[in-house]
Amino acid sequence: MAYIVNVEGREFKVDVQMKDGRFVVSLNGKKANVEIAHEQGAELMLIVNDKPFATIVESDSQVLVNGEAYAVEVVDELIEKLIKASPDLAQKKELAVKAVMPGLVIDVNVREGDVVKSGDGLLIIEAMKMQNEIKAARDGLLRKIFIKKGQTVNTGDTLLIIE
Amino acid sequence: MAYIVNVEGREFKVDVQMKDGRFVVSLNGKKANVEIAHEQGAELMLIVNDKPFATIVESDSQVLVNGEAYAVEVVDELIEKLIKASPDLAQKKELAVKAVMPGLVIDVNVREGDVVKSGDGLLIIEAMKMQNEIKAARDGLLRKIFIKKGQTVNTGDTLLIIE
Amino acid sequence: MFNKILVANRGEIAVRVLRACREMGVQSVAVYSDADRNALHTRYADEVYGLGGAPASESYLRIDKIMAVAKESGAEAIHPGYGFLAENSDFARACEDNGIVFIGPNSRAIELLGDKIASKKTMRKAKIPVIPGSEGPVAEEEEGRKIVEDIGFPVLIKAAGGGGGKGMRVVREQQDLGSAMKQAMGEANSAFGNPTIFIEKFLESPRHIEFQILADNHGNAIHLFERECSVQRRHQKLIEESPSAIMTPELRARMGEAAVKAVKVSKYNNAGTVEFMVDKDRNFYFLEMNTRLQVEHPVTELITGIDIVKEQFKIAAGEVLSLTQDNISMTGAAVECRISAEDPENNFAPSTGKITELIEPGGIGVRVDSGIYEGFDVPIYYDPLVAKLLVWAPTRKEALVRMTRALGEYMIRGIKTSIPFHRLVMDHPKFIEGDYDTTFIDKVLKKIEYKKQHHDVAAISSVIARILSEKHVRLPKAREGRKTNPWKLSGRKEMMRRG
Amino acid sequence: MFNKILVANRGEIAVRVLRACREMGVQSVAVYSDADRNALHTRYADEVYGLGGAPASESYLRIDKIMAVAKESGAEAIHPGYGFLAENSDFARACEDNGIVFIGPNSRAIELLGDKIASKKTMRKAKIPVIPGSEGPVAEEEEGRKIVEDIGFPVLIKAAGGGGGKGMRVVREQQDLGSAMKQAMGEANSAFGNPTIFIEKFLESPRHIEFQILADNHGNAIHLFERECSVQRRHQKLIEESPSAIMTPELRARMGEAAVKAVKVSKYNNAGTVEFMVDKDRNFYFLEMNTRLQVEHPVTELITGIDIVKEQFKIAAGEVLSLTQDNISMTGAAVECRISAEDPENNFAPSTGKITELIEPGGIGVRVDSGIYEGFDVPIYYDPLVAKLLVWAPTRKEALVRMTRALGEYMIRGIKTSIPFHRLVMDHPKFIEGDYDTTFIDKVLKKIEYKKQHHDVAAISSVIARILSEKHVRLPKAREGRKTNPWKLSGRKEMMRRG
Repeated sequence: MAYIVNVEGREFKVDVQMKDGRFVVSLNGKKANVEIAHEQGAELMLIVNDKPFATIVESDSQVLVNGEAYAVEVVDELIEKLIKASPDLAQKKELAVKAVMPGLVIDVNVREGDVVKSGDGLLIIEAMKMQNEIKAARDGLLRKIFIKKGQTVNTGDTLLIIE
Repeated sequence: MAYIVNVEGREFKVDVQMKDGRFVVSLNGKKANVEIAHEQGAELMLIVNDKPFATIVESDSQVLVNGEAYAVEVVDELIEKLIKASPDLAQKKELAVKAVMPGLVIDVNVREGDVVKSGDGLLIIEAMKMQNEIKAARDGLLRKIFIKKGQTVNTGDTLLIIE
Repeated sequence: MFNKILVANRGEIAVRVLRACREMGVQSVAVYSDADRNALHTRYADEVYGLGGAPASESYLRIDKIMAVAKESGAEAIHPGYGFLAENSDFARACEDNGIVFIGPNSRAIELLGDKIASKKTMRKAKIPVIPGSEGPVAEEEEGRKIVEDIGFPVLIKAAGGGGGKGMRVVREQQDLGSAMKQAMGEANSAFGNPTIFIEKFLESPRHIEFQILADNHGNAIHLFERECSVQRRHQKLIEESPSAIMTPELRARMGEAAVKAVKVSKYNNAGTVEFMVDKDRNFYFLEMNTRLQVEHPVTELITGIDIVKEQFKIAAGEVLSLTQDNISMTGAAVECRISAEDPENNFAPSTGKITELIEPGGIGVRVDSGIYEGFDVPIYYDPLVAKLLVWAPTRKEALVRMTRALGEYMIRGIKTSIPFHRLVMDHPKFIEGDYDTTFIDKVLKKIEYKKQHHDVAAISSVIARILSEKHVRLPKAREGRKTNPWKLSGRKEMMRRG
Repeated sequence: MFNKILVANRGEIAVRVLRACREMGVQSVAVYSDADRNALHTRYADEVYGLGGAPASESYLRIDKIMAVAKESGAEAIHPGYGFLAENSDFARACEDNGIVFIGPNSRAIELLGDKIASKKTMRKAKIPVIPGSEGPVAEEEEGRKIVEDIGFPVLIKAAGGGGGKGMRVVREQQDLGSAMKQAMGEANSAFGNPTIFIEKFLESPRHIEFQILADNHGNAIHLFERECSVQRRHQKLIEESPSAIMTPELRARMGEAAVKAVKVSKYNNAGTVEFMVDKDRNFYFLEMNTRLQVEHPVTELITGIDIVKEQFKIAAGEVLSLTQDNISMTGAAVECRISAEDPENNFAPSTGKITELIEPGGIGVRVDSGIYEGFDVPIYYDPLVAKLLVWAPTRKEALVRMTRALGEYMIRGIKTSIPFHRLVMDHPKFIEGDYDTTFIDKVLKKIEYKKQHHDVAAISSVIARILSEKHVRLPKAREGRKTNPWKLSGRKEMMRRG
């Protein structure tokens, strides 16, 4: 099966075939010599062309290679083609802004119904004696705010939704 | 509920009561100030009379306290009384000798039907360039031998049974 | 020596002091907040007492609670670590009043050195160079002009009533002085209700160099050479080293002498650090004195072999310093990287949570002082420093490559840390040359961007992971001695050789 | 310097050498057996090549396979570590023949020093003291008697044809000599088909003291002082330290001189170790020369600050030794404990399996050289040594308490290790006094029994664990800032205060 992988803006076509009980990998059309030395949980120790790499697939969207984090997006080649044919499908309708760390909400600068631009400061969360401003990742309408000033939030809590 | 705990030959009576959402522990009749600072998997971090102890309950029969291994045996006080009343019940009928490490069976010194005495050498297993003799832990009749010379065994494999 | 010491701190520094207790055969008492029930220092002590509350204001900053634990546990002395109550003269006095030895300086010295005006006066009187400028608050423009005439441009104007950059201005030319003072006074007045200002010489691109000192209760004081701490971000040190790349034996002797004099004129005792600013011409100026054990004290331990915490214990117990200036020496080079729970790519935003994997570096010349372990939940309430990585090597050059090697081995998963930032600095030509000052991060390093080179491996790994999970493909258990390996994938070797 | 080095070993020593590669900016190549696909050294190298087979005889001992990898990878030099092929002159010669630099001595020196008779002759000729005795195999009783007349009782009789204790006898009195020789010859004949014997002076309770040496390819040789390795079990070293407690500057000078002479007369190059036996009167005798990097080389690195592996690289690359006997010195005291996967309570039986938890010690003066990580499966095929724990301190006394502290921090779960054994030794009065020799374990320590004192806590813990699991009681999640803690159990504090 062929996949299109976007790794921090660079696109790779990865084709992995099962053949005689082996994986045969090709990367952008060229064959790669890949060995799985170890697999345990999220850890995948690969030997790629005789070089060892400790990779950890932390989630669908993040892979660590030798401790370095890479943002990844994997799609089937087929789906990619469909998306390219009808780009509307690919656009996400809403963006849920989530807390990336636990902390105390110090200030909320916006109200439901506000129109925000990418980069606008939305709210301030404090942790470890430092204040951290959460900014809008894209333009949109602020549909819903779930938190208020003085509240404690945990990692993963949805803070607000931009439409 | 009260338990009798045998820890490497020393006997403790441990009584743990739930009271108003707390544990109340008494040890050999004296109250102990016990706090559970943390619980994760087998790890139980206790603060006993203001002293911290990292304990790990590795199995029903082994507890680590600050890294030191203790062989333990826990029985309900009630069961203990029953056992004392009819000691036959407590006697184990057969002893399965298991491999405590993986290795190669170098030699088997006994045959099925042999009568062995506690301390008799039964077989030799090699690992890490060292040979290790497995001895009989008690007297008995060798009912069954599951392995043979030249075979590789894994930890936990039953090697033979003494009746 | 004491029988029992209470450590009134948390994290790596609490563990550091508890280790010294073990090595000195002293019973140790730890205190912990509700957020630290399972912290490393709580596990390490002989006795532990809860302080309640998670925020420091309800726990580690509560003098009353800590004194109560000291009495209950029978501790004879308290080590405050750094931060929290370490430079609080009320705490030192509370110890003194309760007959408990405070392992640090006497409360009067803490008070004097905590007062910027009074300490500067003391140093000036003792002929220790201080940054030229006003001796006290300036209320009148005319007074300000006179001072500037004396010290020359550029100058720094600061509000006397408070900090935080409010009312702060750098003035480089005569024509801007009047308006700058006026504006600063106005800002200071509205921010702090106090229009007075300080004026001092502005040092362009200074280096931050400090001297570790030890002083016993019998009037003996020595210095343990310098540490360079110029890699700073918002006045927070990130990397420290010794020796400083710009140091000469002659300058070291003069600065060391000034440091020891600063100790003596302030009637200081126990361990402390005299901080200096050094300008491009290697003029040095007293900046302040840190009246406690520093985060970066292990740098000095590595080049001198002296255990500073043990020396603190001995001094506090009334022993006479066994070290003299002549019988100590420095060997090789040491570097420290502060490992903090912050995301350097995201403006050093705090990053808390559970440590899901931890592999610490090891081998020759590596020292790790850590306050975390695998499975520990880094709390949101305290300082982001979670560990310190140090290296020693015969030369600075070797120390830097060793640090790079050690940083490469350090794996902390579950939170973001400053490790990638440190790798970037160790790789920077200016840092390698030793040609850096306190403006290094803002002016030289600028944007923190990491060179990544394994995008291809990330792509392959994510696809293989997806196949393994989606298709429910299971890897066959590797059998020993098998000749052919089903996962050895065919292909050309020339490709992708970039690692 | 080389561009690429192949490390023909596994475990902690492979990691040690790979670390040196990183610090020298040299590309590294690792090889791994089928049992080591996931070993630490396999993860650490820049390039890795499988050797197949799990047993060493099918992998790490296969000269042909390793030479093939060297050629395929383009490695210019091979570091053999210790064990496996490190002292195999055929391997050194294979490298020489293939134009690959062997990072170790020349093959002729390995051959000479591997031959006990030839090397003893060489040393004797150079007036280096050797244990008095027969110069070659003894076939006749009469010849034996003459030798014993020369050297005096007690004597040791060994079979010339092989080892393993067969035919070995200690004779203390004249009247026993004849029958002992007869029996020994008989045993030797039936065991090895060779009735000849060696006779040498038997040293009562000798100490094992060795000197680290470095020799370049240009005739320069120095020693890096001694290591005492008398804590041995079945001739396996378990603990090493430097300096030796019995060393004097005068004795050190004489032994060091002998060690350097041994190097020169054997035309030795690269790093090596000259082993001596030292008797109660501080007479020393050449025992043998180890023609490789030793397990315990970090002890010397800690007291001298010299990176021995880097020196090996430089020597092998043809550089002239930059160190001279006069510009090196020793500072403080260092101790090493070998952490092996063995159960000391069970006669040091091997203990393999998965490392389920690993916490390594850290902080001041601690060095860990490890070949394992959490989750690694320790294979059954190789040496049980999994890591080395070292400490440095200004004095031996401080080093020993530091080692006790570090051993207390070291947590390896999943396998049994020698850690409890080391704690016992560090606590032993005779060891603390430095009053020990090679008979320490058998005659002084005897039975290995650990003082345990937390039976009560084990009892409480096992009951609480049972209740939590059986009753499906779940601990409530601790809420921050909660005042009362439902798990704080009431009770008297006086009880059970023994920890």
